[in-house]
Amino acid sequence: MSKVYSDATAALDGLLFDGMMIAAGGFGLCGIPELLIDALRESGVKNLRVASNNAGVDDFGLGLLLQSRQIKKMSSSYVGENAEFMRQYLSGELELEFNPQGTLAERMRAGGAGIPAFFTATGVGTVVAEGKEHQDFDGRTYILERAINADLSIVKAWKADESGNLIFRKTARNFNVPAATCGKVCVVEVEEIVPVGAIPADGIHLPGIYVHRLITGTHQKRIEQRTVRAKETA
Amino acid sequence: MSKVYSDATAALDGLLFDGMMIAAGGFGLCGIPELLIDALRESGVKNLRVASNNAGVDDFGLGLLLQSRQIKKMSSSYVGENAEFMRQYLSGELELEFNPQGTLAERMRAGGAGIPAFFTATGVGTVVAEGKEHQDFDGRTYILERAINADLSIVKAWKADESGNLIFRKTARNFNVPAATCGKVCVVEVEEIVPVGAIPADGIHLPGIYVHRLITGTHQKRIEQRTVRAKETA
Amino acid sequence: MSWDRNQMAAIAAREAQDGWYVNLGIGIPTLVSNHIPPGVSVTLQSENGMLGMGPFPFAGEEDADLINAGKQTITELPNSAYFDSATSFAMIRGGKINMAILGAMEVSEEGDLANWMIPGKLVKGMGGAMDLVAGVGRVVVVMDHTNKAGESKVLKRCTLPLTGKAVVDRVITNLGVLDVVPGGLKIVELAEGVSKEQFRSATEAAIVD
Amino acid sequence: MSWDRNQMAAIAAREAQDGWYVNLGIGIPTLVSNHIPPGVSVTLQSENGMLGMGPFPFAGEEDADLINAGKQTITELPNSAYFDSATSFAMIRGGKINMAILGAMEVSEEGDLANWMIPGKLVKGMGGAMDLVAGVGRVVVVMDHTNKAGESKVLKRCTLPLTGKAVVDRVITNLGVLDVVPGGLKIVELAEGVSKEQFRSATEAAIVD
Repeated sequence: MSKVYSDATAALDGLLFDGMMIAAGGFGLCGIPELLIDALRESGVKNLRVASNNAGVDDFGLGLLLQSRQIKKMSSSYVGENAEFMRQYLSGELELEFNPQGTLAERMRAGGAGIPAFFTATGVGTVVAEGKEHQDFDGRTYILERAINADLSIVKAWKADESGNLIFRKTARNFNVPAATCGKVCVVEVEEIVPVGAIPADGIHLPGIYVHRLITGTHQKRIEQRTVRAKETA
Repeated sequence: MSKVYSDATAALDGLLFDGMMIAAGGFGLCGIPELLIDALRESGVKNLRVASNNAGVDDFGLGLLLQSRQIKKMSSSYVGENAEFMRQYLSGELELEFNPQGTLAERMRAGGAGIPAFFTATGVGTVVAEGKEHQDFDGRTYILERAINADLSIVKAWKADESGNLIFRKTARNFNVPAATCGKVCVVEVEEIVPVGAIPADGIHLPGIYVHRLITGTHQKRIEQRTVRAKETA
Repeated sequence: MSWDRNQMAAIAAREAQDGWYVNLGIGIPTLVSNHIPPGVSVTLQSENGMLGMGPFPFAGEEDADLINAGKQTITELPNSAYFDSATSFAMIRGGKINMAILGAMEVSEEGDLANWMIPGKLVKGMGGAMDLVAGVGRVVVVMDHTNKAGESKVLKRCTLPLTGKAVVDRVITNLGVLDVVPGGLKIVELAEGVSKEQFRSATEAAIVD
Repeated sequence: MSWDRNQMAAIAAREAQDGWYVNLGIGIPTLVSNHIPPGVSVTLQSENGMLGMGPFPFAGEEDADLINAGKQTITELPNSAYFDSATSFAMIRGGKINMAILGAMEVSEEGDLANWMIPGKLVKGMGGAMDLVAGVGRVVVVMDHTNKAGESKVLKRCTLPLTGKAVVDRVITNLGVLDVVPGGLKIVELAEGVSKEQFRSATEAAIVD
């Protein structure tokens, strides 16, 4: 039973339905599942609820699904780079659930780990805590946060072997790991698929058990803020 | 500020007190912090509470601290290999808190992750659930489990760089990662200390931020059950 | 007149579907890996932190750093991956393992399982069994139908401390195969030479048709 | 008559102790890394999944896979380690980071911090700020003492939505350094040429001696 599909559209075949919940990896434009996002746009699937730390920029990443009005609700921690997002949100077209970044990551991890809810001190005394169960442990107050369970996880890794074992590259790992674990089905795009055995068993970042479908393709890998330093001359 | 100490006794200096709580890595005799356990025995520290999946065997690993009656309470999932353990427990000399293995690992991870408590379905309807808060989420019943926070973590890794970045080898990783995270101070023994930069940044299993003190030394690495298969002849 | 250990393991092995991730308990369940049908690729999880568990090593090639959950020396396979215990049980609790095949002391007609403790006698601990039965998609029990005294281990209600409540999907014994269904247990298959009457008389639990 | 951005960063840099792991926010806090005293080795965490954050790359050496929490291209150091976001915030929430140095819109005399939202105006999100202030051992705020209208940003009570309640340990502004103590704020140091009277008049919060 091969996990490898020909392209993003083939890999999403049969998995999409209007109103579905999607967990997406990536931080800013780093490590985002760009091929799968493009295929989601082409599919026309509607009223998506998306858990993703960021919302892309206007013309790349999840911004494309905002542009096409395919997203109904975002659960994110920071959306400052996306003007269209702000416009849709402020006009009431888009629902937004702000999560502290660590709470968002942990909610995804909890969803993947069979933990329906956990307590955290993050957000206590802020709007984030409103309406949530509060409980004291050892003299400190915590709030109860619920797990995120998605219908589909979309993830970008660096390399995969054919059994789905993944490695990520540098800070492109980010939300891809927790997002991969919390979906009923997890579809992964990589820059290269290597034979089984090519990734050492001690070097695997996410085991293939989390990966149901796999594609490879050419990635743009856009840089959001190109910051450099001057080369000092000797 | 170097993290590297000359030996296990030096690395534990100033950290030990009677009645303290220790989280120990290892599964069976695989990946246990044997040098640190020996040093704990020599230190004579008493009334220890120890969270460790297993209790070693009579003459190796934590079994040595049972033999010397330095342990007052064990939090474990399986102690079947240790006759002295059973004797002390059945005679009432030793307190025992049985944890499902995954609950024990998650309690340690939670302690290290600033999560004081989490819900799990593991153990619902069993003795493990007695006295614990029950709550339903989406129609299923879960129990609330508390984090483990230790005064000291003792951990065995394969290699460390001088900044404390760790890699483990094969199934010797086991509880060493969650145990390392839940202690106020974490002391690690490795087979080899390598220069900073020798472990690729994408290949680190546990970053040095979790490691406060580091030693190297010769490990016995005993095998508990030597199982082999016959070599088929051609 | 009844299945032996290897036959029970072979019956259990038929449960496995191509591409599944499976956790095998100690005892007869361990034998299941020898009977996986050709064309069915199964990845074995060892809950101490490994996917892709291989067979025992050749003598002289044992590695102290490579053991299974039964603390036996094993080997790795090309698709193997290692991870820590928190990750391993996140996987188990999170329902990523398709099936667990476990031994048992007792099973009840409601799918309760007891396989970790005999009060006052054995104090070993539940290990990962409670996590497995709570988290894994399909739980199959393989055990002898009766104890040494000839008493049924397939009960109306378990007498021993439970590992999990209403967690067992299927029971494979030396006498046959039972599914846990509403109202009791349903016979799926009888071992060669075992009659329905023999089977019922060896079973305390309610059998529904 | 008051500190500039680099002077504030230099004052903040004195907070760092040898061997510490530190998270720096966007803006003036980012400049702190240029002022760490010699002999003090500090490892910078970037909450998107990195310890051992290095400086910006040379032109032409930017790597799309290597950015900081402000989405800027950066470099790695010999001691760098990468990890995922759940692990990164486990580290933050679990108190493993010794200090966070953050910018702010408002700070209250009880150590409340507001730095993420202006209702109806800015909808960017809190990012990792709420996690940092809740989890990190020592929280130092670096900001201008007053806003563009000359109104104090060091308040009796924050007017903006909070990032955290009673989370700030020290405030470094262009006018001086304040510690959050029982009953209010205590002056630790005044910028050159700033009198206690000037400082008090620029501060709405209660100052205790």
